Amino acid sequence: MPAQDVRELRIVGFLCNWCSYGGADTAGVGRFTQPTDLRIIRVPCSGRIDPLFIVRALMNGADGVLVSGCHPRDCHYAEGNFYARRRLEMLKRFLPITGIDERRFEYTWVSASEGQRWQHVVTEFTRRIHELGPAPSFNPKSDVDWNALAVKASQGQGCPCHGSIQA
Amino acid sequence: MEKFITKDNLYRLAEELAATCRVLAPVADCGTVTFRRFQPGMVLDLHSRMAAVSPKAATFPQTETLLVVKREIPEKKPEIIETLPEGKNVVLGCRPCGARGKLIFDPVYETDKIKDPYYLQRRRNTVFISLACDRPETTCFCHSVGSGPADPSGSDVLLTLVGEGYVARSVTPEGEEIMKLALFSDAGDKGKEADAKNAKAREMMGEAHDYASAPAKLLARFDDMDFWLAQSAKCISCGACTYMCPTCYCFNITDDDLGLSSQRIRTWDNCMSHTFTLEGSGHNPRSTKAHRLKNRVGHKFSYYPDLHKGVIACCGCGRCIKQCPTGVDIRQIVKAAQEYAE
Amino acid sequence: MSQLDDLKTAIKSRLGELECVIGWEQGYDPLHATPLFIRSEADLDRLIIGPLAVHNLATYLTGWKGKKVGVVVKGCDSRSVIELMNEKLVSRDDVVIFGLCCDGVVSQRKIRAALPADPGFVESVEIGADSLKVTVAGQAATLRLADVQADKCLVCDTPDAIVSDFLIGKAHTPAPAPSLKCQDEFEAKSDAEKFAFWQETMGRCIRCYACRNACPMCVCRDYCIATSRDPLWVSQENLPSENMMFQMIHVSHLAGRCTECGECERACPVDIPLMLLRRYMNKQVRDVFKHEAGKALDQTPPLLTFKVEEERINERGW
Amino acid sequence: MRIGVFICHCGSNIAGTVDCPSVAATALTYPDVVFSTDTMYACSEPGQDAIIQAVKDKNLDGVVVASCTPRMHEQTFRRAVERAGLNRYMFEMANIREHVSWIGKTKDLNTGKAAELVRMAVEKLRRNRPLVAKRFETVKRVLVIGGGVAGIQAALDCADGGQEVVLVEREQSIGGKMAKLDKTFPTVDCSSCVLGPKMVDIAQHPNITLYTCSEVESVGGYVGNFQVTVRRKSTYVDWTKCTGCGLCVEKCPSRKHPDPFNENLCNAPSINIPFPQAIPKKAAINASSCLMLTKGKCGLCAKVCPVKCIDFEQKDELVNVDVGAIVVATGYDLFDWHKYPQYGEGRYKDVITSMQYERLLSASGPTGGHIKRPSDGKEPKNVVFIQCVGSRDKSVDRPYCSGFCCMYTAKQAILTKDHIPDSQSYVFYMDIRSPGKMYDEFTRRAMEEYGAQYVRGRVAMIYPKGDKLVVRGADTLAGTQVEVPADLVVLAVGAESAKGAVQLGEKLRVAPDQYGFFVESHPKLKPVETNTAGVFLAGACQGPKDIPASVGQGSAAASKVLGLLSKAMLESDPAVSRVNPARCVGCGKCIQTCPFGAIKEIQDRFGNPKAEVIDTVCQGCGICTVTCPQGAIQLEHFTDNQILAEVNALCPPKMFANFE
Repeated sequence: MPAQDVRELRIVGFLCNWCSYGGADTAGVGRFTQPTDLRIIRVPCSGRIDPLFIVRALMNGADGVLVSGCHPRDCHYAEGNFYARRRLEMLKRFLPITGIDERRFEYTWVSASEGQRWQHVVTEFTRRIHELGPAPSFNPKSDVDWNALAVKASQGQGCPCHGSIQA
Repeated sequence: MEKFITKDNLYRLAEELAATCRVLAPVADCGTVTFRRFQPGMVLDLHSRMAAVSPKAATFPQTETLLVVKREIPEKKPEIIETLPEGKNVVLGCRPCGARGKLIFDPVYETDKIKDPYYLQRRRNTVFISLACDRPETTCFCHSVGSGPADPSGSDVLLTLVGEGYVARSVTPEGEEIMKLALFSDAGDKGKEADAKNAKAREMMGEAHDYASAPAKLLARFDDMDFWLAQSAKCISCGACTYMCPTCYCFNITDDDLGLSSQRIRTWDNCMSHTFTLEGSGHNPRSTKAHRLKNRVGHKFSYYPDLHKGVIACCGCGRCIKQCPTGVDIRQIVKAAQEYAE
Repeated sequence: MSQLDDLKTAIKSRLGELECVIGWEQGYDPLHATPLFIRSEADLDRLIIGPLAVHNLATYLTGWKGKKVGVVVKGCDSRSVIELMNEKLVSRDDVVIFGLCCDGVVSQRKIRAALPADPGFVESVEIGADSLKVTVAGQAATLRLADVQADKCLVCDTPDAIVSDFLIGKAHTPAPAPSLKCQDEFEAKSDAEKFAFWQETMGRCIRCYACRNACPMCVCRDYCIATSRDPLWVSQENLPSENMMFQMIHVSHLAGRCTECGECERACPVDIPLMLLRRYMNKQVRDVFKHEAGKALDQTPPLLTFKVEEERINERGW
Repeated sequence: MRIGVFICHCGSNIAGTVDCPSVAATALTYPDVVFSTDTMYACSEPGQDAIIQAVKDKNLDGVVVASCTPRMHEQTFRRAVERAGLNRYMFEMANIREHVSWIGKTKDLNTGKAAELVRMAVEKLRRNRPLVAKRFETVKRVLVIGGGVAGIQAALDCADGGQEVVLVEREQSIGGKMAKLDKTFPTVDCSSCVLGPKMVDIAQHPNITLYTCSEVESVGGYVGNFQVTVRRKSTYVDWTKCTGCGLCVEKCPSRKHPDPFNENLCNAPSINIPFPQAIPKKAAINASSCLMLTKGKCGLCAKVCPVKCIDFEQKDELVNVDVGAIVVATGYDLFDWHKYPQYGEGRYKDVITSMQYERLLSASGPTGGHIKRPSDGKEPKNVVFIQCVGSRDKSVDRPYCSGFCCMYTAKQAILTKDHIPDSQSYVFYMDIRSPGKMYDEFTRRAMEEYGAQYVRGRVAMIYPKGDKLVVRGADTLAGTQVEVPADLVVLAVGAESAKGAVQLGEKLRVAPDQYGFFVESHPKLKPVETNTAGVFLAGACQGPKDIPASVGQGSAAASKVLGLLSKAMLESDPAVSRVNPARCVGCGKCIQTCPFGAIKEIQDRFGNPKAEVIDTVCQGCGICTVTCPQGAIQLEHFTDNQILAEVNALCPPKMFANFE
């Protein structure tokens, strides 16, 4: 896997305890080799995953966030992933306006028995993130970066709504 | 000292100062005017209007890291690094009211007992080159709080626009230092023109309102919640007024625990917010916006003056009125209290 | 009788039974209106309506919970009232709605851009049928209302109050523009440009929470997770990332609830174009759930429910 | 806080690709970690003792173990820290085996990852708080759904164990599929002779209440305290009076509707007792064919009934029962073979199912035990059996093996020879699946002693020729086409999930798999448990099973129930949602989204609406926590702060001292 040959990137995973976390275990038991970038946070249900956790991770500089839950209809709590599906879909569709590449966030469904599928998901997502490369930091790293932005702004660039006002 | 500096030279002055210090100057920024750290190439907006945000960030930044804690191994004590502000700052092109704001801070941050090292260091290392106003905005009332459109107090250099340049007058030795630069030329008789301009601006402001009775009258309304409910009806208890205010000096201290390291930061606080007086028990002595507005107005026009030789804790810049999403007008509230028929 | 007179008559007829009626009056200068809380008929004289009456007064309703009040609403504002009712945050029985047929309101920003000098120096304003005569710093300027209308009015399809006890004025047949130029332009930008834009504007944000508190749907107010220590979502540090984090909290909590009244953007003291985010989220909600908050009574916000089969969400294949 | 960290080698399972000592060393630099070590097998007895010892020596108040998946050993270690005197929730686990050592190739990357997973666990643990389980009483009563052999076994075992049992059966009599069988393999003993006595026991057992012609209407509550509503469908006969004399059955003039018990091979009277050994032995009226109920005239049964128990006005009755546990034994149904064009889709009378054949063989069946083919009542000489009809066939979405068809086909071939000595049986099969005691020997006897001809291949088509049916198929061993003239064709139809299983699953919150069979908690270690506490599975509702397996599971489920109800009090998982009334604005959004109705609205002392969680009902999914905009309702052990702490541990927020 090319992902392993280069520097690791920061990929955060949110997995529901009953299906996907078990699926990741199954993949482990099956010794299905995967890139190591992903770090998994275990939650009881995909319905517990607040889209804002994902935003928080991205704001903190995560290069990718992967969410996985039970397949729709298979939720241990009957309805959790139905709510999750709506919340996560909204977040994914919203990201573009912020300038954060929506491909850095993905959500999927993996059952406890789908070890191979999990291996596939992790491998594919990790490859994708490595193609995208490290995520830009939302906080400009240095004064220099700040200044460049500020100068641009002072010249009235960037903002569509108020652009006219600078004139 | 009185000198003259052309508009172009003022920009050069900014460039020159920026080489050695942090220069804050008003910048038209996507529809608003804010103080930004000056960079060569930056377009300044000195005249169109008063900056939306006050220049107080120069001496009292919204966020200030007080100390950083680094942890190596548990046996070794965590290392605590105090982070005192470094470097010199210049505020260029603020209005006299903005520069004057810090005069309200001083008696609070430097007393016989308490001296705030962070504030004092910034205060010491910051020079205000302010620009006299040539006409008042509808929300201006500096003349009613013991100041005026060309009030030098609080500034180090006061500029007055005359023709294609400014008449510069030094107010402090620090200001005088700067004015020694070659960019300043002899003012000739432009001084008179400047005086005339400033006089005209003052005249345009009309008669000043007399706040002399405010402290007592506000105190008299202290327990009159109906009064404050009515006054605060339209307030949405956000922080626009306090954060824009050049004289609001309240702060909050929080720790950001990041596990392996952590920081203690001081940030602007906002007395209009529920959390301002929220106690650990969950009890809140100022549970409603009426309580909070009472405190804000009372503090500026009654409690502070009582503590500090009658000085009103307001510089009359009018930002709290102009920037209020619902147009709460502090002048009206104080007036209502003053004119309240017992 | 004029629309204003009709409104006054309507309010008179109900004022007796109400704690107060929330309307508008002239503010600190001729160009700015401010909310008016009518408690007696005497207050009625100060009541104004028209292009300067911008505030969405629905914002105050939750603050009067348990008391019976009246509120004057434009079409857009009425959507907020409806959404509040749909979420059982306000009871229909507690509110008397004085609905207006609205001809649109101004954007103070556009006025500022159009005037020869800053509106801070305004001296007088004359409101004509379709124009605004403003004298500022000694110079008079006539602005076409159409040119300085708030963005929301350009795309407004509900100029007349949707739900009301009194509907005042003559009904419109709205002809909204399909979309806003500024929105389309911004969405067309590259990720890098948008990212840089938000970095810069969020660097300007002072987190005064005016956007939040002006929002009629932000009902947490004092208990917003952006200002709490437990849970601790956002650092108090005024960093772009933290400021953006707060905006993301606002957007995600409004997903499917935002009535696009534009108060957040109007309230922002440093003119951050927050509606870019709101409109975009609302578009996604429309596309996926065919839902528009506050357009009808008895709707459930889409994120508070689900369908076993989601027509417009494709299952995540890999 | 004082945290101890234990990095498990798991022999070489982890240590093979993770540098455990260095992970332990790194952990020492983490906040609040005062002790850190690596250990060979943390879960072993010495391993656990070491943890307990460390807690005491270093007076730790929290423990992190980095080893295998928490799904394996979280409970083990929680008990260990409890033995050490800590609260069981002051423990966190980092999964460095399944999620690290077993999937990552490079040792240094694995080691780094392991260290970070430990870091996350530490940060979460720092925000854990002791949680104490709520104890609550249980109803000492069991509901068994389904009166087939599995349900019967479960009911009897529970009743013998001293628990009250409510047995609900959809049909008029208990007995299920087994009651229809003639003989059973591999012993070829009489089915009703072995089942009959058990059925009688059900009827007579003092602890068992039997509701037949009944279905579960709704299920509420939670383990130990389920509220169940049972719908008793009207039989138009007052069973408290009916003696089962059968007079009405003899006299009933309306005999036009097919008899389901006899697989529709013959008709049944409109008032009927399905079979002689029926339990309860009571008559019931078929409303759809009864002349009185359809046309309003007749009523003969009412006239002849000696005890006057006929009641044409009778209505359905809803019965509420509180139970502490539920056993689901709803069995299976037979595949509808008409989906196959090659078998004539029902055009040929003499193509029948294996279950119909059982009835033909049965002495209590329509033919009194004499094999007569449906078309002309002739005794068949050539009988062709076709296996895997609706088994192991993706094309009809039945890819699974039904398990018992091979065996009952062999049995039926043997019985055919017994009934008609000069007959010849042919069996088309794919493979012979005969694991189990005496099973393979049994199929061999069918071939060797009873001369059944086994043809390995699928049947392509069946077509009529004279009064015979020609079965054309492939003989894949001989590699030839074969055509067998048959007097009777018997289809070994496979099993599929019982009708209504999915709907019942929804009521019980037990997920069915894609074929409608209920999913067990763990395929190996929890075969009769479900993911819903207090609900257990028995028999073919979990997947096709033969009689011994079903009976075995019936007993297994019963033992689980007895174990559960033997506890005086049950403990609820304390990791449930909690409302902070100070933050709650009473908007009710959480109430709206809770799938379990576990949140109710209350009023605080000022009369403000607030949300409140019912601990014992809350299942701990956390949907409410995400729904609540104020974060006023937090799922214990998975609070916002805890998850955020994990996020921040992975991606530390940038600290950037800004001036502007």
